[in-house]
Amino acid sequence: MTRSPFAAVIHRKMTTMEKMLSLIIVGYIILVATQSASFFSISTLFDLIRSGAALTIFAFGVLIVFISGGIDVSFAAIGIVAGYSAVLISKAAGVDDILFIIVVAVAIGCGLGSINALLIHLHNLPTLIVTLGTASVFHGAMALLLGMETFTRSGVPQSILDFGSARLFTVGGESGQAGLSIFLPLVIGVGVLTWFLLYRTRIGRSVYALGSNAESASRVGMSILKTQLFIYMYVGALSGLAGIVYFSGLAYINPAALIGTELAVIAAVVIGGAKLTGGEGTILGTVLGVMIWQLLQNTLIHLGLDSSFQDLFFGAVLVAILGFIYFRQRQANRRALVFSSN
Amino acid sequence: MNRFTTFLARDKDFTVLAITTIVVTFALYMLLGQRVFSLAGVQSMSIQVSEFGLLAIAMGLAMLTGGIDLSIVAAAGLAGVMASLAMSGQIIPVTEDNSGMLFVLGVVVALVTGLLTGLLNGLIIAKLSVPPILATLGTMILFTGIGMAITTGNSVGILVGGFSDIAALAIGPAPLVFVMLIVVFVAVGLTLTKTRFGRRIYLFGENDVALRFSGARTERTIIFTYMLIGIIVGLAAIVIIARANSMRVGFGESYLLQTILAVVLAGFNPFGGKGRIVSLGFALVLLQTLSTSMTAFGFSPYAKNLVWGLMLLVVMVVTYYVNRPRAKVRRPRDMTGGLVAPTGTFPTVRSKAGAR
Amino acid sequence: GDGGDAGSGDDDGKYRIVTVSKVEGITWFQRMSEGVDMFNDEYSDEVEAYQTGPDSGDPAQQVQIVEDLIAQQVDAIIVVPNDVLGIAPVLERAREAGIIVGVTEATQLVGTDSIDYDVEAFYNAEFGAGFGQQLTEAMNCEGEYATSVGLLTSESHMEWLAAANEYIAENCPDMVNVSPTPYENENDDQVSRDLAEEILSAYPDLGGYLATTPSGGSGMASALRDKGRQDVQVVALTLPSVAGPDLEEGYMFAGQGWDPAGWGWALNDVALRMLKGEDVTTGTDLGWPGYEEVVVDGQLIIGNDIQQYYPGDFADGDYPF
Amino acid sequence: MPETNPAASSPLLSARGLEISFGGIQALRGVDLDIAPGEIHCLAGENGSGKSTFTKIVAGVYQADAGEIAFNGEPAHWHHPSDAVAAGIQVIYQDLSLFPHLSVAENIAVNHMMQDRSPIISRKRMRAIAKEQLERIGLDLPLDAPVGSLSMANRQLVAICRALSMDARLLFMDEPTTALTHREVSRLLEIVLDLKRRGLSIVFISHKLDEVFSIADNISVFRDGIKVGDFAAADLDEVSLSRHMTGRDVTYERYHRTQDDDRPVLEVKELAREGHYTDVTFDVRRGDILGVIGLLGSGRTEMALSLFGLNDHTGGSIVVDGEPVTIRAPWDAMRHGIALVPEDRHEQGLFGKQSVAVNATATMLERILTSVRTLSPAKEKALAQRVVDEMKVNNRDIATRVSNLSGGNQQKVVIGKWLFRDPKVFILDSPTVGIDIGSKSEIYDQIHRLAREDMAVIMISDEAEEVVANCNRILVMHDGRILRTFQEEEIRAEGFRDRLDEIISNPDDQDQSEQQEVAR
Ligand SMILES: Nc1ncnc2c1ncn2[C@@H]1O[C@H](COP(=O)(O)OP(=O)(O)OP(=O)(O)O)[C@@H](O)[C@H]1O
Ligand SMILES: Nc1ncnc2c1ncn2[C@@H]1O[C@H](COP(=O)(O)OP(=O)(O)OP(=O)(O)O)[C@@H](O)[C@H]1O
Ligand SMILES: [Mg+2]
Ligand SMILES: [Mg+2]
Repeated sequence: MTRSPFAAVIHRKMTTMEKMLSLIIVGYIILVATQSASFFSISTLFDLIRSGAALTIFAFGVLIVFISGGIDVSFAAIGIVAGYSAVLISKAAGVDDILFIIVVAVAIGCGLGSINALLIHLHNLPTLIVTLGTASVFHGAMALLLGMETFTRSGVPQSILDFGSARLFTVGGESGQAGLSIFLPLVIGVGVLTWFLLYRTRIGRSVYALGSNAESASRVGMSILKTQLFIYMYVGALSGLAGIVYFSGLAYINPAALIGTELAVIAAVVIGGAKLTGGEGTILGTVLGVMIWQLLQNTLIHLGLDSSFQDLFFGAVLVAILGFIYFRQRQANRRALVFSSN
Repeated sequence: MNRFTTFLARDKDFTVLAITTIVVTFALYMLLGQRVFSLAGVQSMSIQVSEFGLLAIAMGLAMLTGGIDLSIVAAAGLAGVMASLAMSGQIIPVTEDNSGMLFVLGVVVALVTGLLTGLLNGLIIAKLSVPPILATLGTMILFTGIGMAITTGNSVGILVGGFSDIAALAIGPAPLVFVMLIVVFVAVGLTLTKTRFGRRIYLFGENDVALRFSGARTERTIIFTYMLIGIIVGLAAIVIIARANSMRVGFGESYLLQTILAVVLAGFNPFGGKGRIVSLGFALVLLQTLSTSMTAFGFSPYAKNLVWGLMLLVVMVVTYYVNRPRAKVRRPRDMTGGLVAPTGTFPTVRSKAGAR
Repeated sequence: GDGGDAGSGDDDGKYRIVTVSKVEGITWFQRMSEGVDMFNDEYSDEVEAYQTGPDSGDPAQQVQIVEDLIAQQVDAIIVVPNDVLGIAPVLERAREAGIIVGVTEATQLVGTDSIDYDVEAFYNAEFGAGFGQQLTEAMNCEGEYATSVGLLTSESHMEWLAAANEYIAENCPDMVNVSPTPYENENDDQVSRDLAEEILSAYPDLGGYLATTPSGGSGMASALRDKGRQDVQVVALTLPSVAGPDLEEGYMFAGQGWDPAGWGWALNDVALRMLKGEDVTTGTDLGWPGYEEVVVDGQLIIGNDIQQYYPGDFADGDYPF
Repeated sequence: MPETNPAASSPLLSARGLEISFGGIQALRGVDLDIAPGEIHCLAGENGSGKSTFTKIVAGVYQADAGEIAFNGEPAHWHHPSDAVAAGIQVIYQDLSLFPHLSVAENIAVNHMMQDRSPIISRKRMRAIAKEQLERIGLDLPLDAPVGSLSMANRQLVAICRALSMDARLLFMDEPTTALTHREVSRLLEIVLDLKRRGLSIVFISHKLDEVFSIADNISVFRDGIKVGDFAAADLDEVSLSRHMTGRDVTYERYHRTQDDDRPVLEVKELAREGHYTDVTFDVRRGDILGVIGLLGSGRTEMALSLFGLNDHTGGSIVVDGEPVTIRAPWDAMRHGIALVPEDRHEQGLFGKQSVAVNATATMLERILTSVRTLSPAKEKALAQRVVDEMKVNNRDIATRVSNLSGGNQQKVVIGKWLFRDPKVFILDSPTVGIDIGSKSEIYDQIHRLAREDMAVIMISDEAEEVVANCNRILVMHDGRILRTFQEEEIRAEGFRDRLDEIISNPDDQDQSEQQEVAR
């Protein structure tokens, strides 16, 4: 192998969208830094990394579904159901081991994902409708079967607490120590794995092919069922993992969490350049999309905004950024004689 | 009658939904009887379905164009806040004499605010080409933010006496707000089927490029659609503030996902061009009876979600089997379940390399 | 209140009393439902009492549920409103339908036609001042502090906070509130945690933090634990099981709260008394600690269940709830 | 009937009694067909006669309702297209079946990727395969460019490369030349003959009869889902083949302008659009049919779109009936009496899931209003019926979904929806691509009639034959400029068609010779 996957990722030219997002991110960071001296710190960086971990893992899953031409709104429910069940199983079995918990969560996520895939494929149903339905069903079934007991720090398995507080290294600073969470290599690992699957494996290319032209995919002999199973099981697995990461990061297990945050993840992925029409979307773009979202969400205090103005600011900036990005794209489309609206 | 049966046979999606609604309602009636389906019970359901139903129509309109409007609830919130402010005595003192005038003002403010929110959405979507899901997500946060900035989160109470009568009045046995919903249903239904504008909404949803090549003002169509959505949202805001006699940012948030659920349950294609207002009526009835019955059973809200989700899946799967050709499956399946462009079309991603 | 005809609308002659929580499935209201269940068990031959509620803190859903309950002609409805003004009209309609209506955290409705009674675990001002007292104690009467509430729209949170700020301003004028408008933690664990981290980074000199939600307090405690800092004193509304470890490990200075189970019990108890036509007067014992001698002022029924939690209270890891 | 014995040796493919229906439409009725090893077998027939359907059954895309297929002497039961691929059948589908978002290399090598069965893909190998195939047909394309960014012609060539990349024994080519120009077509036909020499069997489908006759060994004719006969190519000529296909004699009338009002309806002066075309000047009069021909990428579509308000020009002016006009949007164009039938029928012309009636009236909604300005179903029906009658759309039921019509009839609907707006200038961009000879001649007749009724027509086309037969003036465009202009006398000259083909195929030579002319 002459080029490592890393090299390939980095050497690739950035897409226009990625360039624009990077610019916006840099610009925004500079803006915030001029407003708040304490913003530009290693501790802020590490905090953002840790708190964005689960979101990023979810986003990778959502990206794959988008590339395949679908929409998934069940990932949050799957993440919670898989994560919560895994914790209960670990408690019941008395196995307090993070690997065990993750494996169980991933397995359950895969299982739930396969239900999505089968419903979608066997009945030829729109993915939005299926996942909208299964999200309620999965979460509702969990509430009925397993209950909705929350576990506060005192009830959280020790291994989850340890996982959440594990640090690669810690640097001391004036405002306390800042530790780089073990989530970072995990997220990078998931990103590289996702990248590898998408770009270097047959099944990954089938995902693009499916989103690009489903009929053609079938004609060249790709198995649509297998591809759909791969997509939704992988998304399920990532969701299960993200569920555990989420619980670990907070050291608090709440089976009502995350539900309702789907739109944020979807927005981050779409901002990152994925198209609802399928076939398009990159890992880097997704990461940038998540970063923008995280930054906008977590810098309002630094900007010194009164909290009753936070949504106003957030909404206005978001609309402005979107308008800027898409208006430029519209003009480029016009020059290239692309007539479709969005 | 004959025409009716051929209609049912042709629109199988509608038939499945209608039959499901009737069967489920009947089954619940057998189980719960007068406890839920008394006159008072049905009136109560019809009141409840009103504000939610208006929002669902708005969502349905967005989906017909192939878009989605995530800002409807936030926009209704903003319209409600503005209208409530007008009638709160905080800006114009409420007196005996001017309360009639303020009543009218409140209604106008709600409708105009709704209209403006729709206009903004329409402009961002049509003139800046921001995908509707992102545009309306942005404005959802923005509208909430404006409401928040104005009220700092406080409830705005309405001092104009009689405004809440809107929610209490009835025409015969039918609550006024429900009659209002029916009127909007009919009006939107007629607009969609009987006017050029409605025709263009469907055509845009099906193929916006072909519509542009037919010489239609596609951007205007989109802007007008979102403005219509805005007006309906304004009406929803009136219903909401009449029922609550006040308004607060965040009121009705949970309606958002529910409206999407109702609209797709009604067989609307999330990618545009397909969906019937009549079906939406049935979907609303189905969801409302289920929801009310769940409360009667004393089930947890999660059970309600479970049942709603199951209902959606069941209706969709049954529809699939009913629509499936009797012979072997052969129609080139829409492998991703209708989520990719129709087969045979070939998205153009022309770049410099291709164009020249 | 008007007792109505005993056990109406129910086949087995029991009173149906339904408690509507702010949101189902979170610790606080799970504990409340335990109280309701205990009440139901205690009076199982007279009442059928249960708790329900929306799956999110959306006031509209509560209105819908109350609408349904009115149509089903239950005997009493108890609501912990998400939006006090917004739910008032539907409660009024419930009363018009002969249903006993009880609320809590809704003192604005006292004296209106919307309710029969309002049970409060304490005087809000007193409770809020308790926070102020804890924070001043924690910060030795000096330094910067920040505050957060669930939502700016949560009236009781804003009331407590106002009282706390007033207490602080009066007793320790040197303390500086860096967030005159409190931050919102949305009652969400992740938001609370992110908020805490951002506050810590934006205000390096912060000395104290007051949160009116359990998640707000534990979010800050987690952030502090993560950074190995104990220089920020956290005071929060909380439950023993949530705050216990944070208190013991020194990431939280003190907490305040009340027992939601007792809340649920007391609310139901008053409903039953009213249904049976019994009077609730100052000094009545509602049968739960903190409500042994309630103070009645018109529709307002006030208990005394302010609980303060300090390190050492739960050293053995045994939490009452 | 001069039935020929298809092959002395046992056939490579033999189909017996194939039947299939879609909903109510019986697309194939009892089709028997044999393909001999090493032959080029052409399928001919009108739009919707079942050629592609036959192809798809053999390729495993559809399962026949009845009938059998034997491949290489063994019964073939394909459940999935991959079964057919594995057996050695390759298809260039009519819709190309490419992946617009995947790269050129991947699109070409995708079959190999599927066959390798290795879960990990080798990009190196993919690029090597793609490169080899591109070189083979003498094409230089960026391997990493997404196919969606290519021109239609290049896409078609990529699809061809993909099919050629496999060692197939039987190759189906379903209208592989629709987007190709003369030069590329000749190259392709050479390759086809070469493949035949190497022992491949090829089934070639085209509506361009000259292509068919230049390579076919045998020709099978389909009509309405029935195979009406197998013929040796040598026994047929264009006239007799057309008769077999359509059941009548198809003739293309030449168009002659008869009007004597020579004032231009539309004058285009030095029109330019940066990066698209420059210095385009011409005019059309009532009754003109102006042919615009050139290689792909010559700027014709871009220019047409400018006249229709969808590609803002950056220089020059447009004059209608002597008045300078501003056209910034389609409705401006329409207001000035300009109509456009777009290049891409499916994407730009049709609402596939809607009825014929809805499609036919989409441009004229104001014509079907009641007195209270609501849509009148009765008027809609009447107007749509008029369009259908006028355009001679085969399917008379205006409630049919337009996607269920054959290509020719779809195109008639697209043209028809402008008819009753009475445009002054009617621009038709490649109006007969993929359309059968019968429908073609009907469409030509319509165009002639419109021109005779004083419309000015601009017809963009890739086919010299088409413009020569239908146009009384011709522009040759190349690289965004007008290369040559021909008037009626020149067009009617002997051998003009070949001359035109020559110019189009070697426009750059033309450039030089012209410059030389100027220099002299
Ligand atoms: N998937 C399908 N669903 C419904 N009808 C179909 C389908 N595919 C083909 N048909 C119909 O079957 C008939 C035969 O179509 P087919 O595509 O085989 O014609 P063709 O000879 O290839 O025509 P063309 O020259 O236009 O390509 C037509 O009437 C067509 O409308
Ligand atoms: N993708 C595109 N490429 C080229 N031109 C386009 C494209 N999309 C729109 N146009 C053209 O750009 C111009 C502006 O379009 P638009 O529909 O906004 O016009 P408008 O004057 O704003 O109409 P309205 O009055 O409906 O708002 C029109 O000529 C339109 O056809
Ligand atoms: Mg416009
Ligand atoms: Mg064909």
